[in-house]
Amino acid sequence: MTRPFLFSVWNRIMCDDGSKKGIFEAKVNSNRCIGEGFYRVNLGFCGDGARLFAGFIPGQFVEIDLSGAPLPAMDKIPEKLRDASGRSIILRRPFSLADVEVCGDVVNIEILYCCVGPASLRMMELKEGNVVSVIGPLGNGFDIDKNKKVALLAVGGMGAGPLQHLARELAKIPGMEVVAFAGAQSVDRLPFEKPFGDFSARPTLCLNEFSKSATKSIVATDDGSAGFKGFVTGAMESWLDSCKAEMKDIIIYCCGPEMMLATMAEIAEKRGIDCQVSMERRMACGIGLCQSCAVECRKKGTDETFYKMCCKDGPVFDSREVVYTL
Amino acid sequence: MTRPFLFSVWNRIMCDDGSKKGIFEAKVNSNRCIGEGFYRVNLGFCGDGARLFAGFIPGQFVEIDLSGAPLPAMDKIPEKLRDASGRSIILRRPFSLADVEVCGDVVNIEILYCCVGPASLRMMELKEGNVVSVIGPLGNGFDIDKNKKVALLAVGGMGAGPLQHLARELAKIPGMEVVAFAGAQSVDRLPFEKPFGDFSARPTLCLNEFSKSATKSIVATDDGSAGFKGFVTGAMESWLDSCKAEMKDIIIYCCGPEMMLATMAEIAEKRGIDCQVSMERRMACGIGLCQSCAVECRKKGTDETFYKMCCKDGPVFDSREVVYTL
Amino acid sequence: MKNIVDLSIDFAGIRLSNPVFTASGTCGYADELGEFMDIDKLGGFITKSISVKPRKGNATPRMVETDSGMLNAIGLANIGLDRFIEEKIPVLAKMKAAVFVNVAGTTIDDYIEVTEKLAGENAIAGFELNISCPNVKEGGISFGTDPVQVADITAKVKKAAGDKKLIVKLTPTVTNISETALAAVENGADALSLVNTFTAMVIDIETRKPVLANRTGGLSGPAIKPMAVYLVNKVYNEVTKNTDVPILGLGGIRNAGDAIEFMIAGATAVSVGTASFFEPRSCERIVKGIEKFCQAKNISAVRELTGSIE
Amino acid sequence: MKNIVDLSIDFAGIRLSNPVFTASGTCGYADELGEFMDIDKLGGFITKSISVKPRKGNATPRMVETDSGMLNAIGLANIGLDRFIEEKIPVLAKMKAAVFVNVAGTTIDDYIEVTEKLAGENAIAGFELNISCPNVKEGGISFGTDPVQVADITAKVKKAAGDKKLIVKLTPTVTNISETALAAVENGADALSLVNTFTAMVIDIETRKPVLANRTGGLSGPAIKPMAVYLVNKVYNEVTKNTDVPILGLGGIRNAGDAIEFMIAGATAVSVGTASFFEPRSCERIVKGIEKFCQAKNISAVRELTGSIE
Ligand SMILES: Cc1cc2nc3c(=O)[nH]c(=O)nc-3n(C[C@H](O)[C@H](O)[C@H](O)COP(=O)(O)OP(=O)(O)OC[C@H]3O[C@@H](n4cnc5c(N)ncnc54)[C@H](O)[C@@H]3O)c2cc1C
Ligand SMILES: Cc1cc2nc3c(=O)[nH]c(=O)nc-3n(C[C@H](O)[C@H](O)[C@H](O)COP(=O)(O)OP(=O)(O)OC[C@H]3O[C@@H](n4cnc5c(N)ncnc54)[C@H](O)[C@@H]3O)c2cc1C
Ligand SMILES: Cc1cc2nc3c(=O)[nH]c(=O)nc-3n(C[C@H](O)[C@H](O)[C@H](O)COP(=O)(O)O)c2cc1C
Ligand SMILES: Cc1cc2nc3c(=O)[nH]c(=O)nc-3n(C[C@H](O)[C@H](O)[C@H](O)COP(=O)(O)O)c2cc1C
Ligand code: FES
Ligand code: FES
Repeated sequence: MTRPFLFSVWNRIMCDDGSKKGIFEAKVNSNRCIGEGFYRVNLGFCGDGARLFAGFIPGQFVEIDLSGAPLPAMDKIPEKLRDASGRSIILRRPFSLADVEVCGDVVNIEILYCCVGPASLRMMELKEGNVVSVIGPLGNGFDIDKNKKVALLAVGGMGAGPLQHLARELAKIPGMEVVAFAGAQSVDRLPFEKPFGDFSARPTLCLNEFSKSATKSIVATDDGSAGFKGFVTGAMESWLDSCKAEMKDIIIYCCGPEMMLATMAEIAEKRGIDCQVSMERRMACGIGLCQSCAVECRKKGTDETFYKMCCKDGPVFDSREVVYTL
Repeated sequence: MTRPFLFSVWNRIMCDDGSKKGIFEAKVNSNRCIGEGFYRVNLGFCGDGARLFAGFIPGQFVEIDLSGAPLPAMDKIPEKLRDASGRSIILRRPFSLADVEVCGDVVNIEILYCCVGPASLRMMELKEGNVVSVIGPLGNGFDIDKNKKVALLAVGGMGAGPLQHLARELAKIPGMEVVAFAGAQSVDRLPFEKPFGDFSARPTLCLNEFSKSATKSIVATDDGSAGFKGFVTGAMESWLDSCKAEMKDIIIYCCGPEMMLATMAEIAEKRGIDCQVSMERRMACGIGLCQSCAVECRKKGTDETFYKMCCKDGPVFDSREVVYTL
Repeated sequence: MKNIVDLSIDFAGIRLSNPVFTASGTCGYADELGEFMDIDKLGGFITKSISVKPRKGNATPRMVETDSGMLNAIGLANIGLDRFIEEKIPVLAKMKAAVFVNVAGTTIDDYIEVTEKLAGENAIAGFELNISCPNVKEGGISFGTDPVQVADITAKVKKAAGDKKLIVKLTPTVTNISETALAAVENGADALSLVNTFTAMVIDIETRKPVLANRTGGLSGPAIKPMAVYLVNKVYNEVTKNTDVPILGLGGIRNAGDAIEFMIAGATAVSVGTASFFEPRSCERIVKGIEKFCQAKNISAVRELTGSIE
Repeated sequence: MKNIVDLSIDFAGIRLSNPVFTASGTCGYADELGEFMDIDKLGGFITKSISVKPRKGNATPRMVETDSGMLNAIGLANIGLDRFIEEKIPVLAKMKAAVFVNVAGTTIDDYIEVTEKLAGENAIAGFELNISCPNVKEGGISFGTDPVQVADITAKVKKAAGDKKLIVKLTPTVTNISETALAAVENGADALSLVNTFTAMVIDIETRKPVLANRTGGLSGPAIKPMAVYLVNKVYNEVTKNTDVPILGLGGIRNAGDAIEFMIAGATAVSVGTASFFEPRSCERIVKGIEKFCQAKNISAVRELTGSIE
């Protein structure tokens, strides 16, 4: 993959000391609940942090220290997370960005997150004015190929964040058709702000977050409570079946559960479509020190495999190189 | 020591299930800084908690769970506490009460505290409306002897809290003269609200917290920056030298560093004055389970010693029975 | 409608209403804990260590907190055998939970004496042999690290215990815990209790002195849990799996999830120590939490969890 | 005016600018860490374990967080000796810190081969012998628990190391660490590094499977600090005190206070592992913090701290 250095907004601006990432203090601008268990937090950077984050590429991520944040009161913690919530955390946590906004000297980033354990529960309690330590920008991010004509986004779970960010950047490319496929078990598990657009028409331009960047979005729910009944992968296949573009002009970007990525990779392979997947791994450091975040990859043209590091070599990989862990 | 059950305000009111202590959720009413590193937090109880805390005896204490509270931002933490502040805490912390106020169905308690480590630093960040888990009332508390005519309070450091509480109760006894001796290294280390009263006159009724309950207070500072130059023990000795009351009519109540308690115990012994000391120990539980909080005591009339538990048998002891650890 | 879960277990031939025990030395003789929870909700109760003569315990400070844990060096402070029989046995007799007396000593004869004197008490179901206390100069852990000594003391105390059950409590600070576990099992242990605390030290950098008067102490609490789970699983796989000797798992348990983790690793029952200090209702809550978990997962009997690791 | 503190130490005959090392396997080969701090501020640098052949390491997940700690089962993933010499030695040669190559293998010959091949490199000051990794099936910890094997491997690798220094890294999971420490010292170890991680396990109660693909992993981080301090102090008192063999203390160090605690316990220098993951500037900050502490306490040379426990 080649890095699209031509895109001015993505140009990596360096710190005074020349480094491309750093540890910064960010101020919490807002933190709000957008649905049961889903939140969006907005963090502001100034100085070197602002300069580096202005060049943030969709798909890159940050590592946030939440060890000093308060635990929510027990009655705010979902019962099944209560036991785990008491664990004392020391490690930072990786989060992708859903948005980056440059406002003069200040750069604000937005994270879409879901409460699943001790760190993300603590994140819920961040209040306007709190300060958190953030390491970033980290990882490679999605590789945008301007020569493609159609970009399909396969969104599962918290993949909604980075793919919203990506959609906005793709929309800037003249002539690029962008369609987002967002899946969840049921309509109330969709990590988007309510009210949604009109679900009844399908396919329909219905998720506000995507329609803002003029991106069509198609919803798939396992139970059929909204949009296409079935998986996101099914929704995309049926879209592809009736699509007129040549396969070589299409690119698929995926972010979601590994199972979805694996299926998406198969579909892409079968149809000869380029596909990039954003992988998740448990990360102790996020910066290449610990080798925790191994992603098994194929050595081209052989059966041999080796490990790449999700935090440094990823989190975005060519869908063909990954050996998925299911 | 006999428990002054006659005093109606101290009557232990029992929980519905008959127990005399319990675990309660308390709401933070306020939490404010009263001097560098000194704070007063006010907590409100209702229901069973209110009923039990209404009967709180001066010198008793509570165990507060601060493990879920946030760590202050690094720049708010004094440099020499920064390393220790990162420690993940699991145990509750013991705190005495500086005040108990019954307001209808609600009982508010006030704690005077000082930031010395990870738990007390977290306490600093409690905000109005936060909820904390509190176990109490714990320990025996001071034993008030109505037959005495003069009560002298020797206040060192955070001993200011419980002795303020005690002073208010003593002031209710007709004919009881109460004098508080408060010591610190220098005037800015006195854990009282500024502005103080008039320091120039000595001895003088100068600390607002004590004057509220019509208690004379005498300040001693090691460096002479206010009041008597020297230790609290010296201030009290010179007061005793010019005092006209009979020694058997005097009682001394002490709360402060163990060194001060030991000197006070000697003074009391020498002059034949009754003296009660409130001891501090590292406590893992505060409720008699762990045996962490051993206080070495003399077996009456022998050289033998044994351990009493500070949390259950104390924290208030007869000054003669304790073998001080210096 | 919620399905009914059978929480009872068979523990070395004794039927317990549920698999949750208090850990020795962390719940006194039950009176204090009783102020906070219904102690009849316990499956088992293990007393503070009892020795022949009363022990004052170590000098103060005896405790210091560490990251997600604590060190203690109580030093087996206890009221001694005679007062125990006189004052505590009558109280323990009223408990519904199976009561095990934790026995400590400095010589094998000490252990035998305590065990023999108590073997006839109806109030107790059995003994827990403490050969793993790191906080006393003689006895304690020194018996527990050498398989030959473990074998010897287990056999002798088992004889003294008559028809009462004998749990042997092992120390984790050995090269291969399966060797000491096997020595105990082959010499009559009816159950194994693992683990006791890990030897550790905290130094005050201002005074350059160890914080504990005893210099070293035993580390307990959530910090040690992953090591304890590993050791339980190791002993289960290598020693007890094909026997009827149950493991009482402990070390850092503070909620139902932790307890279930120990059971999946191979424990038949679990003990709660340090967690009772900061949440005196822990044991009761853990029993409830285990029940809820089993309901949610359609597990009809809690004993199915034991050793169910994949 | 602040007094000047001599932060330099003599470490097995090598003069280091300060007593702070990175811990093996937690700072790669220095390039990544260099993005966050000035690596020339380090006293010593220890590489990830190097084996003769490249190693892929274990399957994923390789890491799981625990209370105040983490388990890893990386499995000595490394680029192998040849690529190390070709790609990394030139980079390491530019470092001001003394560089030690951590050596791992499955047979004694493996260890010897790596050591011999690197013994002539000017870029390196010496070796750290990893006979304490709990995350590989063969080799690793199996060499480190038996004093006889420790003696044998130490003597042989020492010979292979020529005039380079040899640090032997010990495992904490033994009954008596002084025995393995003594075996190393008597057979030519120039320094001891303690401790490596503690074997541990986390089970996912939903799937009933161990979280780590390798099933078990090594526990590191603040949770283990009090145990590591104890072991350093024990080996210092029982083995190294009256020798000129320094101890490199590690296990849960995350700030200057922790580092000083290890030095007071008996360490001449300290290593920082897990802390660099959540605060990549830890090493640099610790060096500064130690200096400030010495200034405040009027300690003119940091080496005075070593073994100053009362
Ligand atoms: C590159 C990257 C980008 C991410 N971006 C986002 C984002 O934008 N929004 C968001 O909500 N989350 C994101 N995540 C996931 C997020 O990091 C985890 O939800 C978070 O670490 C959970 O921490 P916790 O303490 O709350 O829960 P934990 O107790 O750490 O974990 C809760 C559950 O999630 C699982 N889990 C945790 N971390 C991972 C992981 N990395 N991979 C697979 N399973 C895991 C655990 O097995 C456990 O069952 C991202 C992860 C990565 C690696
Ligand atoms: C019965 C009782 C009543 C108390 N009342 C008050 C009060 O009203 N206001 C108040 O500010 N503090 C009070 N304390 C002290 C308070 O409990 C400690 O300051 C608190 O536990 C410190 O916790 P930390 O995590 O902030 O610091 P830690 O890191 O736990 O301790 C910081 C320093 O204080 C020392 N220390 C901590 N606890 C104790 C102890 N119990 N005895 C002796 N030294 C100790 C430690 O050695 C360490 O050097 C009381 C203690 C007891 C036992
Ligand atoms: C304060 C304290 C006192 C203890 N006393 C004893 C004891 O008397 N006998 C014994 O066998 N174990 C004793 N232990 C060890 C515990 O029973 C238990 O094995 C250990 O604490 C690990 O469990 P935990 O992490 O749940 O506390 C004690 C532990 C603590 C913390
Ligand atoms: C992710 C990770 C990888 C490690 N890899 C190695 C290694 O390759 N060789 C080795 O000797 N020790 C290795 N260790 C052990 C550390 O060097 C150190 O001994 C241990 O983590 C304790 O220190 P800490 O608590 O500061 O991390 C590793 C530790 C971690 C956490
Ligand atoms: S998370 Fe540490 S190397 Fe990727
Ligand atoms: S603090 Fe536990 S017995 Fe007193």
